[in-house]
Amino acid sequence: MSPAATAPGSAAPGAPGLNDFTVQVATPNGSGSQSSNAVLLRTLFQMGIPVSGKNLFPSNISGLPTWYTVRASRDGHVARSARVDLLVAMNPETAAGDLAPLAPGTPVVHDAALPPEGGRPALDLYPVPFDALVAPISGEARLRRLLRNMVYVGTLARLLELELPEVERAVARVFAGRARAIEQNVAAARAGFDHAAGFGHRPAFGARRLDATRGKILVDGNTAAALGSLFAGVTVLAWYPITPSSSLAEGLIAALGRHRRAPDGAATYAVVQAEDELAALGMVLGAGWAGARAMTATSGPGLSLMAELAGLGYYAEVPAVVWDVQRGGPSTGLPTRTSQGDLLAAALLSHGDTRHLLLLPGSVEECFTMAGEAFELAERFQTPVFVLSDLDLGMNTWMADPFPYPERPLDRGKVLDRAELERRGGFARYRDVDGDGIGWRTLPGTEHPGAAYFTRGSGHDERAAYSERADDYERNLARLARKIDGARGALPAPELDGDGRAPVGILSFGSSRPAVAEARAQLAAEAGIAADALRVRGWPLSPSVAGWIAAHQRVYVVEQNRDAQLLGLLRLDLDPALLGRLRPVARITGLPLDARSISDEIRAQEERR
Amino acid sequence: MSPAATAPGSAAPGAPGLNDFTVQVATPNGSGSQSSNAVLLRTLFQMGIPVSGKNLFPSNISGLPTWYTVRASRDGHVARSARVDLLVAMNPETAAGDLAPLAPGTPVVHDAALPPEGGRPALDLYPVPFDALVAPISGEARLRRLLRNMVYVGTLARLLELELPEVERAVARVFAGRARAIEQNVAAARAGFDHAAGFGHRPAFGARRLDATRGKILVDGNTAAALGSLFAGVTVLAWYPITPSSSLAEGLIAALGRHRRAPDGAATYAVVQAEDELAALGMVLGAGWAGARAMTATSGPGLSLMAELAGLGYYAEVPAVVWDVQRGGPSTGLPTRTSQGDLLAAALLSHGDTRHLLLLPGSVEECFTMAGEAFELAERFQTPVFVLSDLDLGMNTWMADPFPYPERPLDRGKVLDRAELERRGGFARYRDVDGDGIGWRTLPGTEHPGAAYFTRGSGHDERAAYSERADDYERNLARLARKIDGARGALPAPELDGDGRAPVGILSFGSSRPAVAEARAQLAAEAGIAADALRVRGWPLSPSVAGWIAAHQRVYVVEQNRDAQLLGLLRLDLDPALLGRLRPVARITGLPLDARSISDEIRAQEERR
Amino acid sequence: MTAPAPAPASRVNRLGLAVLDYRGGKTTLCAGCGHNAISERILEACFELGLPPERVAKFSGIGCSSKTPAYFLGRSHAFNGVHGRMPSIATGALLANRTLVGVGVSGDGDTASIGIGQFVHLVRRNLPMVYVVEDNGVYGLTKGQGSATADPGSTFKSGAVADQPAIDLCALAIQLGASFVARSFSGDRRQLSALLRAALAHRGTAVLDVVSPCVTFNDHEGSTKSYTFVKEHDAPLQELDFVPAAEEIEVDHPPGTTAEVTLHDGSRLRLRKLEEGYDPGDRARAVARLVGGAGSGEILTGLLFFDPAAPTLLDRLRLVPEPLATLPTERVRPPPAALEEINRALR
Amino acid sequence: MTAPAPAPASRVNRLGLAVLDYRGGKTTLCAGCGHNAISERILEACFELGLPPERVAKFSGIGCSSKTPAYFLGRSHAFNGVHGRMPSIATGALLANRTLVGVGVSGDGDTASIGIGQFVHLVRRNLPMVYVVEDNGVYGLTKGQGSATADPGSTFKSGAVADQPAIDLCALAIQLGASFVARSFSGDRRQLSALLRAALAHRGTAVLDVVSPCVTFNDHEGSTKSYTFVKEHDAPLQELDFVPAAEEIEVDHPPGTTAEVTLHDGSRLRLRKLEEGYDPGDRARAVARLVGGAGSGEILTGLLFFDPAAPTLLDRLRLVPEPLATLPTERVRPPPAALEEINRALR
Ligand SMILES: Cc1ncc(C[n+]2csc(CCOP(=O)(O)OP(=O)(O)O)c2C)c(N)n1
Ligand SMILES: Cc1ncc(C[n+]2csc(CCOP(=O)(O)OP(=O)(O)O)c2C)c(N)n1
Ligand code: SF4
Ligand code: SF4
Ligand SMILES: [Mg+2]
Ligand SMILES: [Mg+2]
Repeated sequence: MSPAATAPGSAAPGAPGLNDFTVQVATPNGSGSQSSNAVLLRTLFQMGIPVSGKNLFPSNISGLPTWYTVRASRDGHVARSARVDLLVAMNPETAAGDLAPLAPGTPVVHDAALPPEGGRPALDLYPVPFDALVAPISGEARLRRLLRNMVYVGTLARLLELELPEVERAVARVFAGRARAIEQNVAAARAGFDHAAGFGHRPAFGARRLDATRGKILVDGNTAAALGSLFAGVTVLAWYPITPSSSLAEGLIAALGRHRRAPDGAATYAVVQAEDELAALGMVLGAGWAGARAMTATSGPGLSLMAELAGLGYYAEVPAVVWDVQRGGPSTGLPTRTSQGDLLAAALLSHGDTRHLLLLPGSVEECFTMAGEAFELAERFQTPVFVLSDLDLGMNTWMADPFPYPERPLDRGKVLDRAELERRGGFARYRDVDGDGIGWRTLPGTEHPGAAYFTRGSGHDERAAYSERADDYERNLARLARKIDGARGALPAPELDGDGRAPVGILSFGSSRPAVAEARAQLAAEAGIAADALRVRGWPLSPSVAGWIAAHQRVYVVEQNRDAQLLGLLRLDLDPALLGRLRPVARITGLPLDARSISDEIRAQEERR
Repeated sequence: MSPAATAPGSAAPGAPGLNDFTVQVATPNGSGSQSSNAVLLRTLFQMGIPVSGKNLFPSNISGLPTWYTVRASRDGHVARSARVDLLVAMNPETAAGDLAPLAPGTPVVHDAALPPEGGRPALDLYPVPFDALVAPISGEARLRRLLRNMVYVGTLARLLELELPEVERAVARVFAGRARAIEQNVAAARAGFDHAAGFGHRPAFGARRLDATRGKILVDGNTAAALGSLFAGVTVLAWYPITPSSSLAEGLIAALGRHRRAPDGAATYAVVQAEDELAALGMVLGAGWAGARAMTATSGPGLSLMAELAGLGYYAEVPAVVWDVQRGGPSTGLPTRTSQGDLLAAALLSHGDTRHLLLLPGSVEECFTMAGEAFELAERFQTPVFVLSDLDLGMNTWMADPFPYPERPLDRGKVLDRAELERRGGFARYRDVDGDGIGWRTLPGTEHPGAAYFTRGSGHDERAAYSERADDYERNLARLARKIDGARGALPAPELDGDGRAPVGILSFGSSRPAVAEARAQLAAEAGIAADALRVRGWPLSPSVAGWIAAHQRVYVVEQNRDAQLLGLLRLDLDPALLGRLRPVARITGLPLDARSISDEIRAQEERR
Repeated sequence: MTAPAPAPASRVNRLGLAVLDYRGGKTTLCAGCGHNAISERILEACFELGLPPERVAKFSGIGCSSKTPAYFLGRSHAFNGVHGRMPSIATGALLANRTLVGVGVSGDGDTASIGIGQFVHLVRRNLPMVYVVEDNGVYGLTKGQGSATADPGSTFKSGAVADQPAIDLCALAIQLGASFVARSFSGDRRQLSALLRAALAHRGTAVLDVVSPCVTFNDHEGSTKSYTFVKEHDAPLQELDFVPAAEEIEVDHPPGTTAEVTLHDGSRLRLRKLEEGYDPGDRARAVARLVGGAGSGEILTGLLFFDPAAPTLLDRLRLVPEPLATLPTERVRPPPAALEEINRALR
Repeated sequence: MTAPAPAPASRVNRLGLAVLDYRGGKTTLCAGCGHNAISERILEACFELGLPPERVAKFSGIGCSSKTPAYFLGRSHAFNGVHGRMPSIATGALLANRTLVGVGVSGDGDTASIGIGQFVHLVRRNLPMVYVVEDNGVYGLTKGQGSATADPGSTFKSGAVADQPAIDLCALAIQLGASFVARSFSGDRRQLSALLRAALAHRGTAVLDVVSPCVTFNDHEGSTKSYTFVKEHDAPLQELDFVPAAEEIEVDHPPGTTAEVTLHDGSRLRLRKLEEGYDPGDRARAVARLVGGAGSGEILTGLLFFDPAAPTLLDRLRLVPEPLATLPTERVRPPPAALEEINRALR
């Protein structure tokens, strides 16, 4: 079995070259290859070469097949590459399938004790006696099993001309502070490196120091989101574990513990592991109502469970931030695979005429910044905001610019305190005094006899009193629609690429970003097709989207789901006259999107015209 | 306060006439006017005059204002009429508001002890000394309070020339079997009738026997749905009470108790009042999986709570029938008001790429027949089917044709029994052997060693084995899409009206049906606008919808929600070239749709062109 | 005697507020509904304790019971959530602002059916708040379906007979580690008042299961939640007096039969034992007494269990004393140096 | 001695089936996970009892534990639902076909957190099925977060310490009216086998809370759910022998210390009492014993409570004996005359 199975682009054209190759490591889950792969990634990064790492792991704790892909790209392409230029075959169970799709001559590092079976087109084999090499390093069997993985890092260092000192520096980073582990892992890497000296030949591609990662950091989107939330002043986190969102919550808990406790241990935040996702969102709504910056993180099944309370948040107008780190659906689906399948569900979450604000980060940088924007929007528009990340963005390791310190103080939205209430002589919670559909609110505990109002998910009038009157009901619903519509301009504007003059446009969102960028390069280089790109970063749509579509004859809407959900949102929103230009490029395999599947599809469609 | 408040059409044109008038009765909730209004409705019905009754009740058990509207229409229009041609003002709390919108000269029956306040344009007042009239009938205060309501029925009989013997027959029907109650209520009606003899004049309109209700029945949609389910052989009902769906479940429980228990009490059905809606749908899925015809009934908040399990049903391919009797949303919304606000939520219910089959009944007859169709479709397509009724359809009283006995035996879909398994030598649960995307299933308990399969909401291959492979995943999702798409032709075809040649079309669904029919008549008669009509009865859309839209230049999409959700589904589904023709006529006030608001809006738009 | 005398509208409490300042909107419940009496007791208790109404936050789910926060304490903020999810909403709000006094009102349907999961976990967390269940054994607002607290054998208006074991919310709470559990009756003004005031003074979740007859759907002969039945089968464990922190009164009961429990703010609840040997400090025996008594028809009321020392959620989280909600930017956003260090570590 | 001897692959049961006919797919759990042992015990119990595998229906939620039905009884249908909702799915299926033998497997997260509401109501309904909780005090599949059954004071791998009262699912079930409640340990082959066989023979919900160490996330020093801790603190209430309906064996225990409970199908569970005075027929005392023992560290195992006479959901519904699922049209569709009468009444 290969992770890609019949995934798009597995017979991808192009050949590896200097600082342009993809290494795939196949291991059983839980065998400890995570650290080795991190070292591999870091080594390239430290050599100044753009890298990305994709971890394909099973929904299982130990034993099932796992693949890790390290891509080096002198051009800075960080999307998944469907090509495998070098395989490290550590998992006998998947070896046959891992080898099957390889092009003839592909270098394969494998356990000398388990030579790949015959019948395969000639591969470039590099047998390594892993057990023999780690035997001298440790007497402990469990440890030796882990160290085997560091051996292949050393072997690769030799084969791909990675700088050994950088490997050692990377080991020191990854095992920071654990001197004995550093020593043993360095020894293992050296053993692999030394053993590889005996091969007599090496692959036709490899690495050489560049200067393309200076000042950058390596981080995953969930950590970025956690840090963004920390610096946005989150005060309440209520969550329920679910892959692939757990590391967002756990990263935030760690960061809060480090940065938001006084020396005496007193915390300026509260974290609750709730009993389920309904409770998690209930807590967030309660906290948001009482004035806290409150958030939760979940994935598809949890999002579905939040449907009823999401509608309450919308209708009762309570700020809340919900991160949905998407995974393969429907239902439990593929819990450890990526997807963009929750877009429609999130935008419309709940019965009745409910609409939500969405933020759609496309990079780890945006995971950081949008964490802050989410709170600002939620409090400004007094409504739940859903941030749709995904497993690829959230759990894989990406190069990024360092996180910028937020410039502005927190904007807490329209909150009346005691003095202001005094001045105004009272207020009506749901009255549109400013023409933007957003009423003023008070926080419980405000010491003014006129501060209180009654919050409810049932019909109410401007003064928050219970009402079943048709006119109150209709007026309120219309105001809510106006309020949400008014957010179009406040949400982050689309990211544009290209000079805007190409006849073809590519419209996408979220983690499709790097694959779209690379696909554009492929289209230009291989087929002479110039394509502009627009990446939507929020919902409801920015007013600028329509104009951009109108300026392009054919717009390919790229997304990682089956039902072309972004195209669906565009259809719901745009002037029908524009819709004829839109063409779906929607596909979901569970694997992070690769450029080839996009460029192939667009090229085919363009050529069919 | 008036129920309509600023509802559409409150200043509606047109005057009442013979067999064409609307009586509104304003009472406090819980005061027992239900039976009187039923007698009033029945009396007209028995006189052969088309009628409809709309109950506007509060979300409260007793005391808050309630309005009941009885409409007589010689032309057979049964939508809510926004006109009030005669008011029975029994509720002092709302009297001022009830009187305010009345046209000068409108007849008002009121308590002689509570004359309407001055300053009003001259109304045609009919004071009735209710307390004095009921005093001789009963010594019991509580009973006398109830009997007051029957007095106004008698008064109306005189004023509107209803036949007193029919009133008495109606009383006998409504209080069937309770001789003393019949006697006292007849006495009360007579007292009101006799008192009215003294008025000396009567309104300019009234009733005269017709022959337009022969063979018809009077029933509400929830009862019809319950009976339809009974005759469709439902075996498991799991439910959780929620207005306005409770009477569907309770009606079914009563019917099952009467018709599906052996003389020894043994039941061929199981009913469970679940602990919540998640459990209700869980039970339905478990039962459907094990081969039962299982259903639940709920409303918006319950629908939202079912989101996660709905996705499980879709992905694991389990038959289930969910009735959503819609009420005003979002959130708790207006629990006792009608709406068509759950359309998008139901069609897309759950995260990931989930799509559901919808049935959209537009009459009580269809509530009966679609109850059966829902089971057939659920079992044939092995998927949850959502039937979207609403409060107006479900809880109000409608004239209908008698229910037809189902002709065909139950079709249980593709189920392999032991013998067939033997013959086939096994099966693969999710293999598309017939080209329709629908696999064969087995039921637990099938005595064959190859019968078992493993049902799960996570990734699986054709043999139902756990799989995370990209190819298995993509193939399975594609088959599911094909399967649901294949239902287009199997769902009930749209209902068409008109000769198909008009330039204008009106597209609608569900309980908008009578209002659309009446609006077409108004447009033709008052503005010379001929309009064809199409009523969608299922989702995904029938293939015929596109052609019909293409044949009309302007298509008004009429629906009872804020966000034009049917229009949204059309936008998601149709060729964009057709979408420019569609114009929303979407409005939600919580009141049943009236024709005037449609015809006014369409006329205005047509005239603006 | 400290049970509140019907407070004359003119009397003022230690804040100088009159009862009127604690009133809410006009009730829309049925006349005679037990829930209305409970609303009165709650507002009286807040008045008597001299709680600033602006410091109280009211929470509820969905049901007739859950509507009641609109009918008391009009000067307090309220969050009427969705069915069965009041506990989580209250938890969030009270974490956001720990200085609030949380008063939750729920029904037996709202708590024991759809909401049982959140109830269980709220109690385990011991979040400081008062949680009143207005328990009538039926779903009032949806017109009389049976609830999970209906006693087996009790008949519904439809004629159906409850046939499953009833959930005893008090026994459940005690077993789950609750710190304050009491049962009362909407019609027992004195007992309910004392318990409510003690509950408001308690630091931890105070569960009050108050039998509150539904006059419209469950007040008939054959129901074990009717006024008549409850009056006849009420078995109070203690006679209760609430003694505010400031007051001191003479002990006038014979020694040995009277116990006192001291609440967080120094106020005390004085218990004159009516059942020999019942000790509201013994968790295991309290549960056993309730479970053992199930089915006897007797309705044990009073303070069933009390543990003033149980750590609360606030203790465990070690929150700063100020409301999290309104901490200024500089207390919730770490300084630039912190981010620089983080960025460095990711380099 | 009727505890199963390791069944040789060749042995056949009364149906002529071998153990192999009761096996499932290869486990994908961690080597050494307690859940694997429980899978073995379940399939052995079904084999020993001679249950036709096609009559068994397996149910589970989500978690490592909930994956296990794929690893035993490959010839039985299975429904692996969503997180925490196994009880409702099982309820529906077993109502649709009452002739099935329902075996549910859940985890402590699946049951005590997200699923506690459905657990509570399943137990109240007393739906005939076996409900096994594979209880490891953590969320295994999501990598070691604490669950609601973690004992206060127990440490997690992260170093965090559980600090809320643990939910004792057995005490909870007994208090809620359960009819068969037992606790065991994945490593106690003999006890677990006897209990599983008795549970399968019981008519009603049989709750088995089986402590089942998670070797990856909760088997360290400091955890009260580690193999070492459980072995050291296991306090069995009885020594158990399961006696199949057909068999008759000599009583070889001194009188007075041995009791027998008879199960629905005539089989018996023989209890040799190890704790003086513990009576699994006394609901109130059983709860008190568990609640009183909480925090002592001791893990009480064995048959905690048993009431063979409690009416089940099937009794209450008075279902026909045949599966509802496959009744023919004429038994589920009333005749035309019935509809005519209905139409007439609406005229
Ligand atoms: C999700 C959801 N399901 C169902 C309902 C309908 N509903 C409203 S109140 C109620 C029951 C209330 O019973 P209880 O909590 O006992 O309150 P009571 O009216 O008896 O005071 C139900 C089922 C709802 N509002 N939301
Ligand atoms: C609605 C939902 N929320 C969260 C999850 C993620 N999840 C999967 S398994 C699990 C916990 C399982 O713990 P437990 O039941 O104790 O089983 P164990 O793995 O320990 O055997 C969680 C939270 C999910 N699948 N669905
Ligand atoms: S229906 Fe019952 S619970 Fe509801 S207000 Fe009336 S008496 Fe109270
Ligand atoms: S993680 Fe724990 S519970 Fe899951 S399989 Fe491994 S040992 Fe078992
Ligand atoms: Mg109730
Ligand atoms: Mg667990």
